[in-house]
Amino acid sequence: MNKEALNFKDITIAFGGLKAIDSLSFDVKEGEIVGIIGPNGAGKTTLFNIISRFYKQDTGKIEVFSEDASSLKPHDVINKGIVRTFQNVELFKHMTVLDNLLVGQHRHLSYNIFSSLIMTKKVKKIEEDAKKKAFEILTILGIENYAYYYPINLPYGIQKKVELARALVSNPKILILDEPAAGMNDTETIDLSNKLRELKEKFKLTIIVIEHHMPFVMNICDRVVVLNFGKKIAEGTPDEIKSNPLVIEAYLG
Amino acid sequence: MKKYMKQVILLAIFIILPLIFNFNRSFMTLLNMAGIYVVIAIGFNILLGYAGQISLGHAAFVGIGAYTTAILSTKFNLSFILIIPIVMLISGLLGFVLGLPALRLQGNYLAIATLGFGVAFSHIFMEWESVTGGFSGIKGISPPSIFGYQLKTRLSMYYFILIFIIISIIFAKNLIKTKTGRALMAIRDSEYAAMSLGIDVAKYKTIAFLISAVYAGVAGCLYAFLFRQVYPNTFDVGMSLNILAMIVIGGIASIEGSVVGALFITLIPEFLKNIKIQNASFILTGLLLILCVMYFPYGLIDIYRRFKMWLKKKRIAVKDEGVKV
Amino acid sequence: MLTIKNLKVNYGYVNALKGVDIEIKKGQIVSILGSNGAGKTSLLKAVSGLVEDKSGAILFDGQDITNMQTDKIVSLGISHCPEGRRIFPQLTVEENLKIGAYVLRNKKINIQDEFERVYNFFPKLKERRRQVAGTLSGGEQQMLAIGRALMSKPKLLMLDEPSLGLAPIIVNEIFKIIKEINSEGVTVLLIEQNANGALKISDYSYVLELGQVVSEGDSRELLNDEGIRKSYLGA
Amino acid sequence: MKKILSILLTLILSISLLSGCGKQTKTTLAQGVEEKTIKVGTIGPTSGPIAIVGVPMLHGMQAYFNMVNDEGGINGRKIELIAKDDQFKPDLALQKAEELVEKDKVFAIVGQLGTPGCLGTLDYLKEKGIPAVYQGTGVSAFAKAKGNYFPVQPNYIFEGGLLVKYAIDNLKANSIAIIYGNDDAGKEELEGVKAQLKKMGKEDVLKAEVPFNTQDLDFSAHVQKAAEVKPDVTIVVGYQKAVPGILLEAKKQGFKTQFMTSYINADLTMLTLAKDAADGVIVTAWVPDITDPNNQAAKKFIETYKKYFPNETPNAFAAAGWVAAEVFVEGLKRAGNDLSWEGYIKAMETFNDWNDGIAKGITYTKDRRNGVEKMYFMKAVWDEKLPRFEKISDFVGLE
Amino acid sequence: MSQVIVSGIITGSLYALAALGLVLIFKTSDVVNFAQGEMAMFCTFIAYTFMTFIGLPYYIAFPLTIVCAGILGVIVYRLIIKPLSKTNVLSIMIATLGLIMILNGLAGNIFGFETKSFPKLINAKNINIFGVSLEPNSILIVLITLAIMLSLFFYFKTMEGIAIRAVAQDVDAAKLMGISVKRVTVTTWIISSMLAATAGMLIAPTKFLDINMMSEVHLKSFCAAVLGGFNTFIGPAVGGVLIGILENLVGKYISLAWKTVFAFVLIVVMLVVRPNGLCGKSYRKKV
Repeated sequence: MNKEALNFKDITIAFGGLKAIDSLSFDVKEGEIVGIIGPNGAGKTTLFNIISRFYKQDTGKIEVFSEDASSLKPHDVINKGIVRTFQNVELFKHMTVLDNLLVGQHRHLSYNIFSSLIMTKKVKKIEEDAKKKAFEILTILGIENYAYYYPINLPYGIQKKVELARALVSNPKILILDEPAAGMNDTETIDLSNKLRELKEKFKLTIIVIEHHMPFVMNICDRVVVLNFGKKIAEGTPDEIKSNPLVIEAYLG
Repeated sequence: MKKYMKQVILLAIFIILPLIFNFNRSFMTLLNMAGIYVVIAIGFNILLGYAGQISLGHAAFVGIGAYTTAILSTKFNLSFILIIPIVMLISGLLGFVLGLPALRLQGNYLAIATLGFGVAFSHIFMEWESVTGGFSGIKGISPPSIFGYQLKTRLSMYYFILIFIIISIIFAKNLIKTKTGRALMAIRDSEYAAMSLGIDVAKYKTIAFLISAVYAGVAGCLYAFLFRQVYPNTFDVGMSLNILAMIVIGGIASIEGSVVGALFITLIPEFLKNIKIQNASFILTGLLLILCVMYFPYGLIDIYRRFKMWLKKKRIAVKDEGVKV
Repeated sequence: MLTIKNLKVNYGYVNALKGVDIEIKKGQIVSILGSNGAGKTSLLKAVSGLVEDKSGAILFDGQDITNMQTDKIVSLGISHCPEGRRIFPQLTVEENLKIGAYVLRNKKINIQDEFERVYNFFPKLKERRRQVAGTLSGGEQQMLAIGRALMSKPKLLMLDEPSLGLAPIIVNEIFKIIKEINSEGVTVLLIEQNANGALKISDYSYVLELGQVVSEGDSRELLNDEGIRKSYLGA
Repeated sequence: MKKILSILLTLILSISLLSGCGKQTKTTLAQGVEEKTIKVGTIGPTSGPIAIVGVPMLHGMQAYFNMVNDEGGINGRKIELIAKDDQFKPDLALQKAEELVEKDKVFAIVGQLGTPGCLGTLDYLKEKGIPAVYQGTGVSAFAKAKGNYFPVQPNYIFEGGLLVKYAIDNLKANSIAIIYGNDDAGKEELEGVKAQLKKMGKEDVLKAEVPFNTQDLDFSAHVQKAAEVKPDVTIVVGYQKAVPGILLEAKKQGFKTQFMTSYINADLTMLTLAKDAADGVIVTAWVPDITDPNNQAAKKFIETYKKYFPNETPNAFAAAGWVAAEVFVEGLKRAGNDLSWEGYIKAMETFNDWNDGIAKGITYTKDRRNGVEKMYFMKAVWDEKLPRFEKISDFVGLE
Repeated sequence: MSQVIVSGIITGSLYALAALGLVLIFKTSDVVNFAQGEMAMFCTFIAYTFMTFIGLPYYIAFPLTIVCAGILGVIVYRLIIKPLSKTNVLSIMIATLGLIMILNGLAGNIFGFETKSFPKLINAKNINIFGVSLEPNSILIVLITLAIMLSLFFYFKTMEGIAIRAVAQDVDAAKLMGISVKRVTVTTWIISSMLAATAGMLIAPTKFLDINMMSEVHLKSFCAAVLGGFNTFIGPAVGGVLIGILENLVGKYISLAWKTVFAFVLIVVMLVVRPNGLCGKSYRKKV
């Protein structure tokens, strides 16, 4: 329980002279759900993009399960067990929900391109298994009916769930969620937080989540990190955060 | 076996077609050309339709395939069994090279880079006389022979090309159903999401260029075997644009669409030629191109899809009850 | 001011609205609540003419605008601030605001006054007026979107999820400004996911579910309604 | 399933074997010759960009055949011209040739236009043995083809030699530059120039070889390169627009030299485009000046062309089409009623310094297929009111 | 050296001139109008017809042709662009490929296939500056190109100009501003068609008038726009001049036969170094 899953050491990144993240350090323990909150432009999504290696930090280091992950390529991040969702839902629009989930299993499908061209028995078997697994996850999230739909025809809430399913299907250890509750009403949000807890237990996940919806954050997070102008201004349990005057001034109002 | 009944029937039709109608030689030539374009179009659709990478220099790969074949056949007297793998290798290599700028460029910028590649190659075919024979090209390519039987007639070439088309279709279909194809589509739809799911974008973009280049190269090889001569101005920007038009008209991101588009563009001037107005086939082809994108924005293959939809309409209507919007 | 009668909207073979009646009186703030996919956005799009496949009647100041083109509707005094802000990312802040006053271009109105009014509401925008809008933070973009909608001197301002994805402190500020705008005489139609906030500032509310109005009433009453609390306020 | 496949396979094999065995049965009259008509085919780009050349040439042919038909035809047979469009593509040209020969069953291919197309059909037409009269290209390959091939246009290698010979013998040039298009014409002209210089032992006279791309727009670098060697004579070879472009650029840069150019540009177009910059340019010609009022053959061409195509101005391409038809018809006349392919070819081989048409001095024997072998030189004169060419030499050959 | 550089600048400004209309359409609708060159050619033929067959003087034929170009723009918009406005960008681009065939074919049928000479704007003697020979007409072309660029730049700061840019960025949001998207789009087509006509009439005297006069210019103008940056008006000028000079320098000092290959290889290399063109701003997608 106390093992470190993620460790940020003194991360700084600047865009055109403006520091989006300024010497940020914090860690996430295995099995925790950590919330990251802060006003818009505080650098939350930038932080996620650094974890995903879309951006490279100027200084500092990221450790994943105590291994240095600062020099990974974006597509190698998932091999460390880290997978994410996106603020504005980045589904593969012209692929069915099922295919989206099969892409999620990309790195697990161990056959080469030549055997897939002639569709060997092995390839067929692997594909079948992958499909089965995709349906399992879809069923857990209660969206198995949409397997053959194109995301573009689905309501936003379902799209968000599909994206979550696509992340889960890759067997992650660390799940990074960027505003999973955006566009949901309070009741739906509560459902989501319950579901996430359940998933966390089931798949033994560590979760980092950005969210503005305070009830959600308070409900689900073990710990909360508050960012403002790229700096960490507070860290602690939800209750501590709620009453922290700095946080109230900068964020909660 | 029942699963593939439709395909088998279709195949049988294509096998018997020239036998029943006993097409004359010139029409067979046209059919064979169309067949070669089918192979190119399938490969190009993998690149543009599935991987979302545009290329306006695709004729260069066809040219490379054709010239490689011509040189290997006339100067080294190799048989087609040896030539085809070499062509695949060389065109694949070139596809890899062209794929490199694609790692940094998108949209129009990629279009212009590939266009530049195409223009550069048509100049090379023309200028590098010692190898390509300059404007007079290379003649005297020997026809492919199987067990001593030379495929000299148009009909035998028809079946030869048909075999390649079948292989092309099967490979392409398998590709898009599996890991590699899905990775390509994922990159097309969202590079960031693809990356975060462990897809090496650079690798797969390169693969897309490589595969489509191999398709084009093999088609070029067939071209050289069909006409048994190659000339530089065949493989120009016009051909590249033609290939693009084929898949847009046939149907983007559809293997069947590639086939339909290639046949349509190659054969349509044949049906327009009886109109006795000057320039008529040129103008009407242009007009048809516009009408096609206007009324079949998803390609001609959409007619078939819509027909299928119409048949299944009831089922879909039932299915949609479940969708909340 | 705005009367919607039996409005139906279809997207392809999906019915987004299945016959909705809504009435907005001059000077009110009316909020429309509902979960994802209830048809709220479709309602606004139908009013501003962005969807074509619709039936029923939409009357604005007694005039039938059901089948009018969007640009005509906007010039009548309906301003729609769309979901997801939809500012023009490559225009500067000032250009974004200027284009907001597009319908006033042929009238003898000094748009400088409008600029001042918007800058009064959102002083931050004045600071950033030369900046390209795409570089603004989410909260600033939302302010810009509202400011842009105000530039056309609207009689009716329609806001689609102005609080989406914003920090609580900014959400509060935005709600406050909406109230202020309303007090200057602009009628407001507000669509919100954040039912709590919306009910607090609005006079009258409708609740949409699966394309139909399932309940309506005075906002304060709805705030205390047990059913509403359960399904929308998470209590 | 296996059974069906094997049946199909045997079917395919047997039929494809059979199809190779069909042989043409021999008659005295070749295909395409009927009692009242003779079918003739032509291939050329009549749509798309190169239609600029293809359409006038086709009309030139059409005008001649119309005239012949209106006068009652040849031995009572009217000529029916079937034109196919190859869009300047060798593969399509071949396909059209197959169509003409095997489907439309024409008697001969006349006036096929375009180097790529003519090269693309060479093997096929040779194999078939169908008479091919006049190739719209000066590439030397057709002069070497012999048999059923009857080129008319002087070939570029020959012309290159002639140009340089004139430059050295008549213009006393001690230094020569050549600016050539990197296409068939340009490259063969260069070859001819070099070969002739070698023969004369004056290889060092050629000081600069400057290639240009046919699509080039800006010739400043080309002209500078040529100007650097200060040549007495500069030979410019290229199609249509490039040559006036180069002349204009030379005038702008003040490059003084005696320009010479190919018969490709022996046309008023060059003068109207380059205006005074073209003044004094020496051109070769094989078609006697069509603007010369004393030239009866040319006058007839212009009148006839205007009769059938009143909205067009007859140009050099139209004249080429006319010549193609003229030479073909002369062969028909000579063949009389022996209208088999062999008969026609034999009749064509009786051409001996034939001078009756616009083109002069055509001789065909069993192994002499050079087409026109004599040309003359003209000087361009720029005159606002009457731009013209003046003849400055008689017909001369290389020997 | 200086002569080829100056020549390159003049040729480059022709590319830039031809590219301006291309960029305008691209900026407003993400469409590359492949038929831009053919529209220029067609309009130039109209001008030629006015002058030779009707006998109008140049200074009347020129504005009259601009009007006709405007009409051509409306026709192209009504018949092709508007019906396709709901489909994707690629379809519209393919349609403009079709338009090339139609315009080129019609031009041949209507105006004939001969090459014609087209009068210059001014017919003054060449002037010689520091050993570089210049045609006054060429200088005028450079100036006109600059003037058009500047006026487009300022036009885009006006209310109507901002409206065009707004439509380019977000069609629905633009509608909500009260902008009539149809009117704005047709306006851009009219302007770009007029720009095409201007380019055609200025290019024709140097490059002669026939149905193929624009094919090479158009290809190079496309390259110029991409090289300089498709999203700016200064881009095509920079790109055009660069290509013009580059080709001449490579031709003079390296190889004339291989200069096109060199030029394209260099373009590709430059693009790889600066993927959004030399003057283009990179626009990072937010995730």
